[in-house]
Amino acid sequence: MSHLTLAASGLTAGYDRRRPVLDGASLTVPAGRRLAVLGANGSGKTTLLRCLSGALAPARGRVTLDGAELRHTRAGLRAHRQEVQLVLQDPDDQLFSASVAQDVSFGPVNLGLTEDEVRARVAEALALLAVTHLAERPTHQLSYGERKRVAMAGAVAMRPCVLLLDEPTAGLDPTAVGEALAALARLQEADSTVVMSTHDVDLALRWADEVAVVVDGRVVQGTPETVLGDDALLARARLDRPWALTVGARLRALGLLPDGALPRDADALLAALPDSPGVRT
Amino acid sequence: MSHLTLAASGLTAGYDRRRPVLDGASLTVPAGRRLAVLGANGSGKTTLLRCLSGALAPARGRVTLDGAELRHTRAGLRAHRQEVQLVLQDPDDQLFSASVAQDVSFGPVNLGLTEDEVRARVAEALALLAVTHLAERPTHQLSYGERKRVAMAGAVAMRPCVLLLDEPTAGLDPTAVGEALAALARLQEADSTVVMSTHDVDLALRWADEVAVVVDGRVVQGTPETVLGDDALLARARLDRPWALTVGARLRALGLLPDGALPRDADALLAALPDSPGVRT
Amino acid sequence: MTGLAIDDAAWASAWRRRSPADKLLLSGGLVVGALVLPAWPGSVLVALTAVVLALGPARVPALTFGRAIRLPLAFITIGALTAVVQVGDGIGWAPDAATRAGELVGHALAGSAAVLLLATTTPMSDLLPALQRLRVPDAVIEVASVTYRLLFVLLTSLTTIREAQTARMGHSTVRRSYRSSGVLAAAVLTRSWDRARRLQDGLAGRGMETGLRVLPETLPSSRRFEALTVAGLAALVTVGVLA
Amino acid sequence: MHIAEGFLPPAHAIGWTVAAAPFVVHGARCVVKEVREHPESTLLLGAAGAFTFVLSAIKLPSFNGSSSHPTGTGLGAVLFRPPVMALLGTVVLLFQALLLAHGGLTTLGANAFSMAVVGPWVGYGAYRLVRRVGGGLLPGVFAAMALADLATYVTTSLQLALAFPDAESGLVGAALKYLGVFAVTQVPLAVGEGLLGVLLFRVLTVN
Repeated sequence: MSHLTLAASGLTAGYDRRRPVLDGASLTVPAGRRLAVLGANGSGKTTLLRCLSGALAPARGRVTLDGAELRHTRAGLRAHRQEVQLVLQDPDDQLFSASVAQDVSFGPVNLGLTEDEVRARVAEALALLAVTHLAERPTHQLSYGERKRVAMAGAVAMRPCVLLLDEPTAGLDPTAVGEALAALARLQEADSTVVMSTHDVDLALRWADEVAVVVDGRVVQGTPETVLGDDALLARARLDRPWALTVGARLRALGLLPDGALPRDADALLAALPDSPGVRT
Repeated sequence: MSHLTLAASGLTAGYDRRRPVLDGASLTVPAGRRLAVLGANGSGKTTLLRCLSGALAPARGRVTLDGAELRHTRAGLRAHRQEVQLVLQDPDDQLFSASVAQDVSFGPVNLGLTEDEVRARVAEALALLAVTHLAERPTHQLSYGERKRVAMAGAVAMRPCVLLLDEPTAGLDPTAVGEALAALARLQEADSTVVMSTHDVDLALRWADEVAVVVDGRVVQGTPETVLGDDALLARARLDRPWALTVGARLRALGLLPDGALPRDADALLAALPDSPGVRT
Repeated sequence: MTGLAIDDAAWASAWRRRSPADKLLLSGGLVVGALVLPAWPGSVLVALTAVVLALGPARVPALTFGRAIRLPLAFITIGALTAVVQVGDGIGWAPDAATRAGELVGHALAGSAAVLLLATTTPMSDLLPALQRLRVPDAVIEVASVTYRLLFVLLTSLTTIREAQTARMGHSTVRRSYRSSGVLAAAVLTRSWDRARRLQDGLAGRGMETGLRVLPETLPSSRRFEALTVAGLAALVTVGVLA
Repeated sequence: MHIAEGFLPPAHAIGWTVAAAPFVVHGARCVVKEVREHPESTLLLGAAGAFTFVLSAIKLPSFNGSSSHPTGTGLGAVLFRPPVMALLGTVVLLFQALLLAHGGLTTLGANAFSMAVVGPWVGYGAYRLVRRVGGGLLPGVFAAMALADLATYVTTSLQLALAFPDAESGLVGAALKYLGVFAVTQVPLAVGEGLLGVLLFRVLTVN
C-alpha cells in the first residue's frame, strides 16, 4: 500500500434530482493524514463517502485518484475498489457470512488471489483490527461493536490505500471507541489513509489532522482548530463547538494556557494547565 | 399521569443461566426526577430496562411500582404496561405501521379508547415530541432522529407514569440530541418520570438528577458528582470520567472555581470562571 | 441477542472443529440404524449412543439436548397412538397396540436423537458446503447460506417488534393479536427485502461480481474418528440384529 | 405439521424423497438460472428463505385457546411462485429439522412433498382461480394461504395413513383417523393463516 491522493470536485449527487444532497462539493483527502468528515444527520456525509468509494455515481462532478478520474465502468470500478474501500455504518449491511474468517476472506477471494494469499490477508486484517480471537465465532453471536470491527476487517483485507469509514464510532461505548481508534492508528501505520465521518465534534478535534464539514451540499475543509472554531459555520452545519476549544479559549484569555495550538482533549488540557495556583502572564 | 415510584430489588436475569447479565441488581427510580442509567455495551443496561418494563421476567428478584410487586400474569402485565413504557434503542424495530400517526395510534387503539380520545392522545404525543408536522409521513421516509422521536411518541401516547428510554440519543447529531432532551423536559413537565440509558458520561452529568451505573451485574446509584467522580467504579464499568469533572477539579485546585457543585457542562463552566485574569483565593 | 439454543450449542460444541463429513457419517449411520434395526434393542442402543456422545465427548449442555428432544415428542406420541387405534365397527386398540406403539416411538426417538447429535455439534454453515459433494449447485448453497445469516437478523427484528407491540397492548386479546401479527409479518417481510437490497450495496463495494465465494474452511477428517465410527456402527448392527 | 425423524418406515421415506425430488430439482434449476442472470438475486432469495423460516416463529393464537405457527408456504407461492418455493421450502424444512428439531432428515422428502410441493401448488392454484373468477387480491391471498395449509395437512395425513393403514378399516379408515386427530390444530391454523395473509397484504398494499 502506498499513499494515493483521493479527491472530489464539484460533486452533485442525491436521490432526488430537484433537491440534491450534495451540490458542488469538493474535497481532497490528504494522503497519509487523518481526515474527519463532519456533518449533521442527513447533511450528506454518507452520500459523499459513497461517491468517493464509487458506490454512487454523482450526477455531476468527478472523483479522482492521484489525478486519474474514476470511470463508472466495470473495469474502472474494479480498479478503484482495490484502492478505496468504504465501511458502512450498519455492519449488517456488509456481513453476509456466518463465519467471521470466511466473511473477511470475501474481498480477497474476489480479487482472485491464491488461497495462501487470501489466508495471509485474512490473518493480517483480523490482527490489525484486534479481532483474531473472533475468527471462529459466528457473525450472529457477535456484539454490535465486534460486528463493526469485523466489517472493517473485511474492507482492510482488500488492502486499500484509502479507507473510508462511515460513523465507525457511532453506538460504541468509550472503551470500544478507544479500541476502534487504536485499530485506525495501526492501519495508518500500515500506510492506509483513513477518513471517518462523524458528528462527534469532540472526537473529531481529538483525532483528526484535518476536518471537512459538509454543510448545505458543499464541503468546508481545513485544520480542526480553524474549522471547528468557526461558530457561524458550525451553526449552519447544526454542529456544536468542541468543548475543548471553548474552554481552552477562555483559559487562554485568563492567561492559564501557553501560546500555540489549544489542547484538544481533557488530558492535554490538564497537562497544559499550571500545577499550582499562580497566573502566567 | 401522576408520579409513581418504580423500583427493582435483587434482580438476576440474563439469557444464559450460568452467566447472568444482572446478578442481584437493585435500583430505585426517584419519582419525578431524571435518572440516567450508565453502562458499557453489554453491561446489562437494556436487560435492566426490560425487567423494569415487564418485557423480561427476572430469574430472581422483584420489580415494584409504588410498593406493589409486578406479577407476570396477563392482568399484572397489562396494569404495569399502562404505567411503565420502554422505548428501545433501534427505532426501526418499533415502527411497524405505514404512517407516523397510525403508528402512534397503535397503543391508544389497543387500550380500547374511543376514536376521539385516540385522536387526542396522538395529537398530544406528537406535540410533546415536536413531530406534529410528520404525522402524515410514511415512517420509512423519516430521518433517523425523526424515527427515534416518533418511536418515543408511540410510547408517550400510552400516557405512562414512567418512561424508560434505551439510548435515546445514540446516533443523533448535536442538534437532534438537543431536540430529544427538550422533548424529555416537556414530558417531565407533563408529569412523567423519565429514565434514560446511555454510555455518554458527559451527557449523563449534564442531564441527570441522579445516575445509576450498571457494573458486574449490579447497580451503583447516587448523585452524578459522586458516582461519576469515582474513578475506580468507572474503570470497572469501562466508562470514562466526564471531562467537566476532571477539568473542573483541576480548575478548583487552581482556585478558579467557587465552592459548591462543580459545573456540569461547558456553558456552566464558562459562567463560573472569572472574567479576567486574577486568582480567587 | 436472539439465539437458537441448538445453534448456540453447535457453535460451542467440543466437536465444532471436527470434519462435518465425519459427523455426517456418524449421525447418518445412527439415523439409518434407528430406522432399520429392530426397535428392541436397536433403537434403544442408537438413542443411548447419540445421547452419550452428545453429552459426553461433544459436551452439549444436557438442558439444551433435553429440551430439543422434547419438541418432536408431541407429534410422535399423537402419531403413534393414532396408528394403533383401530376404527371399524367401533373404536378400540389394535391387538398388538402396545408393541407397535413402542416400536414407533422407539424408532422415532432414536432417529431424532441421532439427528440432534449432528445438529448440536455442527453449525449449519459447516454443513451447507458439504452439500457440494451431493452435487447441490453452488447457487443453491449460497442462497441457503444467506438464509442462515439473515434469519438471525430477521429473528431479532421479529422479537423486538413483537416486544414493542406487546408493550403497547398489541397482543392483549386474540383479535388484537391477529391484527398485530399481520402488521408484524408485513414489517418483517419489508425488512427482509430492505436487508437484501442493502447487503447487495454493501457487497458490491467489496467486489461482488458473480457469486458469494469465500475461502473454504478446512476441517480435516480424522482417520481415528472414522474408524471408531465404522467399528461402533458395526457393533450396533451386530448387537441389534443378533439380539 | 412435520413428520418427525424416524417415524416413517424406510420404504416410505425413500418413496416420498423420490416423489419430491423432481420438483425440488426443478426449483433448484430455476434458482440457478435466476442467479446466473441476476447475481444479486442470491441475496433476495436468501432473504425470502429467511423470511419463510422466521414467519414460522410468529405465534398465531387460535380461537380454541391453543396456538400454532404459520407455515407460510401459500404466501411464498404467491410471492415467489411454486417452483422456487419447492426449493426454498425444502431449504427451510432442512433448517427447521436441524435448528429447531422440527421434522427430520429421512422424513425430509415426505415433508417437502407436502409442504414445499403440494401446499404451494394448491395455494397458487387457488390464488389464480380466485383472481380469474374476479375475486380481489385479498380473497385470493386468503384462499392461497388457507388452502395451502389444508392441502399440506391432508397430504401429511395421507402419508401417515399409507404408512400405517388401519388393520380393520384399511387406508380410508387410517386417513380419517389422522385427519380427525390433527384437525383440532390444523383447521383453525389454516383459517388463521388465511387471515394473517389478508392482514399482511392489507398493510403492504396501503404502503
